[in-house]
Amino acid sequence: MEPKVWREMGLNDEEYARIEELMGREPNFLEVGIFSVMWSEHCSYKTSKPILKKFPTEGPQVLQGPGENAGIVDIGDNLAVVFKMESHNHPSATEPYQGAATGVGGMLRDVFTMGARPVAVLNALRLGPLEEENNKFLFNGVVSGISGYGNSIGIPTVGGDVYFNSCYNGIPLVNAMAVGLLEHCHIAKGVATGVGNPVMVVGARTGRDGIHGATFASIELSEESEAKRSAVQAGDPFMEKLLMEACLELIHAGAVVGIQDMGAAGLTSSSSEMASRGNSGIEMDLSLVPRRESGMTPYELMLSESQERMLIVPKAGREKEVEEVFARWGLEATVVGKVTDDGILRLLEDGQVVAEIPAKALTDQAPVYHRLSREPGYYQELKNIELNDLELKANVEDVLLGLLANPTIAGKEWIYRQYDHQAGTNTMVVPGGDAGVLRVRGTNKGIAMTTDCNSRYVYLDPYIGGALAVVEAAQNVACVGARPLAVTDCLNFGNPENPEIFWQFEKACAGVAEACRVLETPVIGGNVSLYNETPARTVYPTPLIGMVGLLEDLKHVLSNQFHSEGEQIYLLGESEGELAGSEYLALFENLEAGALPELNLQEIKKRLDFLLELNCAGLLLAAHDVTEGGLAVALAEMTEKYGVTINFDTKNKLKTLFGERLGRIIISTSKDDALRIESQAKTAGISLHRLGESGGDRLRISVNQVMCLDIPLNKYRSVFEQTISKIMETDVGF
Amino acid sequence: MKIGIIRFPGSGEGDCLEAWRVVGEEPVLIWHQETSVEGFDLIVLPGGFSYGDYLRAGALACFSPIMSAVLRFAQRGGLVWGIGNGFQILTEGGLLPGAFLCNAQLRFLCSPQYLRVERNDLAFTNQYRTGQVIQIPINHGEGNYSISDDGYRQLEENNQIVLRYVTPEGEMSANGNPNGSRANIAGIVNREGNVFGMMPHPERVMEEIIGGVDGQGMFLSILKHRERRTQHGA
Amino acid sequence: MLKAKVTVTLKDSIVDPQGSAAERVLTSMKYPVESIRIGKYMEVILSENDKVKAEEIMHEICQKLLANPVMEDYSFELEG
Amino acid sequence: MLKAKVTVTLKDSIVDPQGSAAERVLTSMKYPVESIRIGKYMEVILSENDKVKAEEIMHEICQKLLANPVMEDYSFELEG
Ligand SMILES: Nc1ncnc2c1ncn2[C@@H]1O[C@H](COP(=O)(O)OP(=O)(O)O)[C@@H](O)[C@H]1O
Ligand SMILES: [Mg+2]
Repeated sequence: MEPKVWREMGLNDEEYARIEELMGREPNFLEVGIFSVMWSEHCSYKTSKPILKKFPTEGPQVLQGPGENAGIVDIGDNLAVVFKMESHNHPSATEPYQGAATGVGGMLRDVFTMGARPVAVLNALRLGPLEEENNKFLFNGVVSGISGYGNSIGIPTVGGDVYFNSCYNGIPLVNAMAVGLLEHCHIAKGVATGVGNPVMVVGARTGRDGIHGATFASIELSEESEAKRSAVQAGDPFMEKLLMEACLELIHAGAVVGIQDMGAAGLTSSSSEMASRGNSGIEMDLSLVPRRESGMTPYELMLSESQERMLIVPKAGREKEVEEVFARWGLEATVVGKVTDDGILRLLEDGQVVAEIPAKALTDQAPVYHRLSREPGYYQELKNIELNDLELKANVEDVLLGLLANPTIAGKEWIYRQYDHQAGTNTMVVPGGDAGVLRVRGTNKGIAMTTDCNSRYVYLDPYIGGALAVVEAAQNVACVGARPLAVTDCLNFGNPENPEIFWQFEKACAGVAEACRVLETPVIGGNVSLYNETPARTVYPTPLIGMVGLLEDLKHVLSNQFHSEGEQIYLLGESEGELAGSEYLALFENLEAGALPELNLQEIKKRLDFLLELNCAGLLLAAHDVTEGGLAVALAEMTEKYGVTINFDTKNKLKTLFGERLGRIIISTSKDDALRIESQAKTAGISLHRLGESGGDRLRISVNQVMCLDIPLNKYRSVFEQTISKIMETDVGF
Repeated sequence: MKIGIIRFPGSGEGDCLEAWRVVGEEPVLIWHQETSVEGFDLIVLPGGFSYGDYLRAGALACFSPIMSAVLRFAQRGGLVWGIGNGFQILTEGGLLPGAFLCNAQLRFLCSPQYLRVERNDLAFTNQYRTGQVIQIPINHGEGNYSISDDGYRQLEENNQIVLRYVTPEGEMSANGNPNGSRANIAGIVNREGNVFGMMPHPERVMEEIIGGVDGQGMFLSILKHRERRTQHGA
Repeated sequence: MLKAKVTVTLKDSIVDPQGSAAERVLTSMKYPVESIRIGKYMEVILSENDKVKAEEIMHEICQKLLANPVMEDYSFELEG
Repeated sequence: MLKAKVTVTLKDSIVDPQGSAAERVLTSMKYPVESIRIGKYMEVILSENDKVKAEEIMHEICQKLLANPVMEDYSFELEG
């Protein structure tokens, strides 16, 4: 075979040599194609594997850790939550609507393939600044795509996050997370076992869409990928809904031995992974695969990424039942092969063998790379930039209004009013809260969920920033009254073959791992997206964290708004933040630099436990974490209905009002409970500051008893609430 | 009360089912391939995305076998209630006048919405006051109600407009209109008063913990209506 | 086998939110656009070879399903 | 003033869920329908009388706005 062939498919010469060795012969074109997708970064994790090993993945709550289509966590009452996050960055860069839509579709399949009914979707978006038309176009398309897919399938989108930064110019990140619920007895897995059991393709027909999408997702975006545009696939949420109902019905009927969705690398990855997990082989006759287009070759059939398809191994003898269930939902189910005992993925066309590959060679014997790692020059340089002498650039009111009008901080209603966030009538905290909360029907419990990552922090200090992404997720979950349970991640980085990028990756993951360990939230699944770069730039390292938490008692759900006059307002944690990596610094000094405050995970853990303890005792009225924009912004966010009067005693006004430092939470309580909270904090050794009280219709902040801000609610709330909408509703519209 | 909820492929019948349970009823789900709705006191066409809302929202569902039965049921005076997508099916199927276009802003909208109850003499609204402003969320991409001038005149003349989008103060202005619907129409009834369609989703505001109880009035109205009918021996 | 090319347009009396939006975008970009109306275009392949019958069938499915007579007009052409 | 009649169709390899759904409904009603593909039809009125210029403009706005080149093809006819 010509080297050109495998090189074009994305394999290097050593990899090809390894394939020959594993096969014991020269592979044919189809076989090389199959190896190339299975050994792509997207499917094989060849670069990230050694790093991911360091994540804590165990805990008493974990029923299924990484390795399956999605992880599972126990929530008691014989129920479990299933969740997973995944990227659809590259497809979304080319076709934002379909890219985002099919991202949601793929996530949902990963969840119902485990036997769970999806109950919620979240989305994490990273885009270039909205001043640029192309970013507006991408933002608009991505949000419409998520809305279009999620809404029509009837699953609420209850949360997410979004940041705008020029590091994402032309390289949008679109990560979707899906969450499902199941009874323990219904857990299904992606395994093919039981020699002679049939293998069935169900759902949509196979077409030529997205061929080489998996490799496509792992190479840098360049002129070249422009030409591969047809590699984008389109979704059909209606079909997905039917597929979901049919699959769940079948799994619950006990007819299924193994089931897996066809995601990246469609039939190739689903069949080889199922065979490998089951220590079996699979034999399929590709001429039996139902198709949408004529003249498709085995290569195209194996590599197609047509959406809304699943591979099912039912119990032998129950094929008819499978067909009937699918027919009732208007879907096709076709036997295309069987499970064998020889560990080989054997493909036939009209009875002729066209490929024979040991399944394990595809899944377990992919090369593993220990990439070079080097600290980038920018790291020390930016860290050492002195920020302590900076003084407030403008008056407090102008700074606050400026920050609130920054799309990263401004309210996100323009996004989530396009998402059905109430389908299923279980949503107790809708988007706009610190985390989405759903009640769990039939119990008195709720589940909370969030996605988080400030990539500027990660850029400035990958270790601390990685840990902070987990901290932010945990504090968001805790702020709605839920105990953090577990994490799924989506690791978005640049080209790992660049040692400086690999250094970011390694350090950020170490930070994530450490935070997960201390906060007792094991990583139960995730996804890696590398090569997020163009010749012009690389994204900031963005290890997105999706977290789910458990609310033991629905009546303890907490809001991030003051709901009455006279609530006593306190701050848990340090009253001064730092300017390093802050929105203030970026906006008013045009600088993304500084040394992040030192990480104190143990202290933060203690604080979050304390918060949950107070809440369980019924002592809290509201809670909100302090993130971008610092304390002044956090207070502004909490005052939709009631104003506040606040005083800070501090030496540094700028750092106190606008400095950032994660792990801090604003809480409120009634007058009656205030003293109790103060004394409990003292006993527990938790730092607690009284800030002031709610009431009136103004935001009034003084520093050392000198008034520095006194502004009516409607003045700044309208800025907060309308900024994004104003930007997006001018001439995008169509 | 014997309530049937039609289940089309793609529809979100579950929310409606749970809403009825809140007021103590246990409806029956009717698969769209069935051909009879005999013996029911009320047929609900639920919200959601029947057939993915493809082609035009509600259009494909009209051809499900069950719809002929629903039509006959309505013609004989049976109560039919279409919510969201159900309303779209009723207009597509000719049970109610008018048609739906995509929202004026071209975007899907999920948000709380103020409505004014224009009539309370109906089976569906007797628990509200005329002129009462209630808050019920909308959730649609094609909720822009359109009707010819003639058609509109007839709606007015026959007093068929039941719900209108309004501002929190109850004003029927452009401000209160989320989707461009003609004359802020959010819900209408047929002349006979037994077929009711509305775009907002009362089934989503049945419990305080998920955002309010303003939707209960509709469900309780229907139960009240049924109770009165039974008392009068109908 | 016959192919029908169908166009479905909104009746003149009905405002077209999509068309108006496209129009606004294009005029703001200084294109000499007076108005845009957006409808649908469909290609239907019929397993029917008789043109007369096919025409009848197409009228039927256009009236029943492909267009909504309350707000839309349709027209089609048959091709061998 | 010129009128452009634009048809926008999905590229062959792209799934058309709308078309397939309509197709399934019609076949279940026993209409002799083999397949349906649904695209867009637009009428654009241009305040431009030069056909050559109009053609250029139409190509530009089709590529930029009216069609999505990643997934769709377009064609148009100009009428006086
Ligand atoms: N892409 C999105 N999709 C849905 N909801 C979102 C999205 N982005 C933000 N939100 C909602 O807005 C809230 C505030 O967003 P953000 O400012 O990022 O909050 P936080 O700093 O608490 O994570 C989120 O908690 C979420 O509920
Ligand atoms: Mg928060």
